[in-house]
Amino acid sequence: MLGRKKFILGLKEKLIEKLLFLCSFLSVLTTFGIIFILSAESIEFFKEVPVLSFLTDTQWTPLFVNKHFGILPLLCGTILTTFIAISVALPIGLISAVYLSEYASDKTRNIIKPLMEILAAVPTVVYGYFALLFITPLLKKIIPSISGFNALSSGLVMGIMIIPLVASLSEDALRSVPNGLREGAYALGSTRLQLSFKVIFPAALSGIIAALILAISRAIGETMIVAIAAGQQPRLTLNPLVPIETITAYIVQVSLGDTPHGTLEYRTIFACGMTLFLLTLCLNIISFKLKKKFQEIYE
Amino acid sequence: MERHLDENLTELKTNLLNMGAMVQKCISDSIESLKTLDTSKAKEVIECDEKIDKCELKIDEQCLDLLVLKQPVAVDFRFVTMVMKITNDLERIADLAVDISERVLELSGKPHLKPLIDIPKLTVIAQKMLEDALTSFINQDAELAKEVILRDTEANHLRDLIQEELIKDFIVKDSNSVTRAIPLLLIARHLERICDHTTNIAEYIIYMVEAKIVKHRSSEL
Amino acid sequence: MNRKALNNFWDKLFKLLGITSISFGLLVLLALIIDVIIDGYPRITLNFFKSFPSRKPEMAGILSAWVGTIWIMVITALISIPIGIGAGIYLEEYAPKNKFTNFIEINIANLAGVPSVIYGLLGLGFFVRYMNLDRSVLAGGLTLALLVLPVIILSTREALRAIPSSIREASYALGATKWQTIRNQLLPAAIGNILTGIILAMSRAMGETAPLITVGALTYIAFLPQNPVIIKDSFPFMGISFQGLFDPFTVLPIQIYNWVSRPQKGFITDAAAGIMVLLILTLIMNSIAIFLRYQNQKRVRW
Amino acid sequence: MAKNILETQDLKAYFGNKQILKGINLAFLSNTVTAIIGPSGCGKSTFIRSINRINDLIPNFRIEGNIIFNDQDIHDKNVDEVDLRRKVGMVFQRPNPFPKSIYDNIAYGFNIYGIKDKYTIDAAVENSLKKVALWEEVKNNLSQNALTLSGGQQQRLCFARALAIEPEVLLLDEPCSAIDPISTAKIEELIHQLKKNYTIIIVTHNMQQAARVSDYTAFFLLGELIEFGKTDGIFTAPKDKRTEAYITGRFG
Repeated sequence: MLGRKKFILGLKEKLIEKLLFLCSFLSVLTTFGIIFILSAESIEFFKEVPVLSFLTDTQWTPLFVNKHFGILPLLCGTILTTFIAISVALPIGLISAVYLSEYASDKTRNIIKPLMEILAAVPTVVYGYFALLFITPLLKKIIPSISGFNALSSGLVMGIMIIPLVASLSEDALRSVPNGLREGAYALGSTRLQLSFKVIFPAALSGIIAALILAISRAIGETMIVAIAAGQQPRLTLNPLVPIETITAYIVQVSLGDTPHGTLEYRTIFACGMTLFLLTLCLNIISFKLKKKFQEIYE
Repeated sequence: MERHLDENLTELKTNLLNMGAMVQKCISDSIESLKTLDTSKAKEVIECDEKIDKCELKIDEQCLDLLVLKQPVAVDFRFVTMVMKITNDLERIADLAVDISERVLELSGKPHLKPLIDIPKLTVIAQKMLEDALTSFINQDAELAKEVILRDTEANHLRDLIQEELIKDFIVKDSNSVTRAIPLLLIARHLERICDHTTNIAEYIIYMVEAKIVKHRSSEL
Repeated sequence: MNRKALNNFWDKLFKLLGITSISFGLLVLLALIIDVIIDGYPRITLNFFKSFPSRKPEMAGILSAWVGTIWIMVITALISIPIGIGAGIYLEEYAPKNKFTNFIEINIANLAGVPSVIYGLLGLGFFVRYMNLDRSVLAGGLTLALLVLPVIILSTREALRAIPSSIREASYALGATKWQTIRNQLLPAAIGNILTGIILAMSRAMGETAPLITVGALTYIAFLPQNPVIIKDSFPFMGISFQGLFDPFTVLPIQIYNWVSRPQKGFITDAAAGIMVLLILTLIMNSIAIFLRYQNQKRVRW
Repeated sequence: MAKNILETQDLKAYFGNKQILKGINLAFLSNTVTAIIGPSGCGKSTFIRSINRINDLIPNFRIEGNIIFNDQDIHDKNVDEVDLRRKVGMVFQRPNPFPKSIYDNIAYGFNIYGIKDKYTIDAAVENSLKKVALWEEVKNNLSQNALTLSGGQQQRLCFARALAIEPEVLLLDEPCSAIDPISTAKIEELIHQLKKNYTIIIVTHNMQQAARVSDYTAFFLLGELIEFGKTDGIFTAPKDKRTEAYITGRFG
């Protein structure tokens, strides 16, 4: 009787373990699903469009009569907005992080961090609205030549959106620097500012770089702000004042239209998706490795 | 590793050896006074006893403090507890030296019954035993301590000889000699008791060093 | 100036810079909220919630959008919460330390960083096309479930990791099995933090736009998915229908996006009003999460 | 008649490639208290944590040799480690009550075994709390969260929790190292009481404690059993120089 009960108990344990394993295995399936779907459609795409022209053609006009399939203009748009976003988010995020970790009292930190989180939680479509209808008109007052859709305002807003990401990840890195280092530096007579920038900051550098890379990856993948406020004109330019189009915005543009399944236009979004996926994957892996390495140092 | 306890133990050891030296001096002084029938020396011995009593109290107090405060274990524990017992026996030895001196005072003013031969011999044995016991304490030398114990039979034998001689040759033959023979008889007894206490000390030292209880089992040595 | 005063000066200056930096983002948030309220406040009426979208801005409402959002959220939650917690438990408590586990871990960290629009493509390729779910609520919910899964897994793991191993040892030492330990000790102790993670994940799912556009949510929809609860005339008077799962849908952020991209001024007002609703919901969910986390931190420490 | 309830035979333990225990042979008499002493890292914790197989939870942990409990090898295929842990209770270094009520902490052992009878559980809660002299202090607040108790009370609760399921052997892994002297005294008293019904193995850093509570003492050094014997013998006249050096504080 007892043996039977034990047998059932053991069986239940094994069953639960298997079930839980399947749950975590689903994440692997998701990744394979993404890779499989993206490559299946991309392979079809590259059967018609040579990889070389995809990478070197300077025009992206798949929806026009005269079709060109050069990813460069989209990539250029993506890089441009990302660059603007990072130029905003990096300094502000880093200074905030140093302030929060080295200067702010616990009380201030407890108030500011949740507010930062809310900043990060605002849906991106709201930021898109804000970029198009608040920032762009504002910019127009300063730079009259700016067009209604432009890389600048969407980049700026995107930067604001990723400030919390940069700030909180960098703060984590700064705070995981052991206290002994702080005490040591103080004992040698450093001021707090010297301590922050000459001791803590370098010690946390790889953690901060990991945060930065993750922020870049986030900016590259950001969709709705650029889809709303940056325009839909693929253009190989570094001028932030004219309409451009990013990879993500293009995917949204095509998805909204009635592009029939199986056409070349339909497949372009998967080729774009593949480009985007590989780009962010590389950045994420680098960031993950850097963070792991950083954590190993201080554990 | 250096321990604070070691300082305490060294101090204890020094105090005990000082006490031992004082006891040794008492014995030799009392015997010296017997040989010369010098009453002032005998009085000195009696006065010295007070100092030795105080010394005993001081060492005992030190040991109790160490036991309660440092809670020594193993070799340290054996050392402290045995020092307590050794002081007890040393004090008894000093008392016996005083007893000898008191006998000398009783004998003073009268010439010796006969030239002293065996009593000095017994004295030498007793003094040597105590000296060796103290040496074995200093060096934590159990072998030397065992020799001390073995020598006790010799002392017993010698005391029996002295007793026999005094009774047969003087007390029985000449009742006038009794007042001079009895103190000598007692002195031999005292000396033999000194040897017994020294034997005890040697036994404590063996336990201290080897953690072996040899008391009341000297046949096993 | 002497050295001390100079140091003090720089210290103060940096402090000012820090406060300015932090306030900058928060001021922008404030500006955003005020801007939206000014633009959208006039449209916040009961009719706005009761009406379908319309060609005329002043007639348009968010009925189909908020109903769609609820559908999507319920499906996403039902799928992602049990699986996410399960995966988190497996990785933290069961997984052997080997290469494969390591691979799963890197994989999840990466999935958390994959742009949401990519999940949309996955949904489009797999759920919509391969599984033939078409542009349905179910396809959208499944897609978002995959999207928030890494967030829930990571917060579950963190919550479990925060429990000292002494609790596990105590339970095992009393003869509990692994699952008994997890169910009776670890999950109750971790549930507060897990819940915080879940609410944040759901808040994110609510605001997601791009993957649902890619999956094919419609931007103009004038009907609701079929109600799952059907009132009947005869006993048991109620029935449950899953037909609604396969109906087309829209959600709040997509409705907002649609209005933002219209040229007419009236739709901007609609968009702002929609944003107000979305923002309030987001704020409520985040506040609950922050409050919960605060409560958990306040609880007695082990 | 006293018998060996527990015995280890050439017990070797490894964490990965590092050998922690190098062949321990020890036998424990029933209804005795055995103290295990030794410097940090000597393997004493590993040793007692091997006895209820709680070390099995640690990855890379490996054991060689036998542990015989009630005439059966605990690594035998027929032995269920969950079952073993019910018979070999354990109290840990830091008090680790579950973040639940006092009552639930003690009832847990019954819940996981499927015993639901409230009368049985109530009786066991009261009984075990009385055994650890905690009953009077908490009887009116049984639904109070255990984490609100003081450290010493928490540890006694952990004792009660372990006792409630009536183990045969009780393993104590430095049970007093994180609590105050008064509570320590109470726990030492408790250990003395418990000896009547249980076999107790206690790991301790506190040699006075080992001397006070135990009947037998084992001295471990670098994964080896250096000396084992009656406690009074070990503390007055240890046979091995290393034991003496350790207990007199001359070590290192």
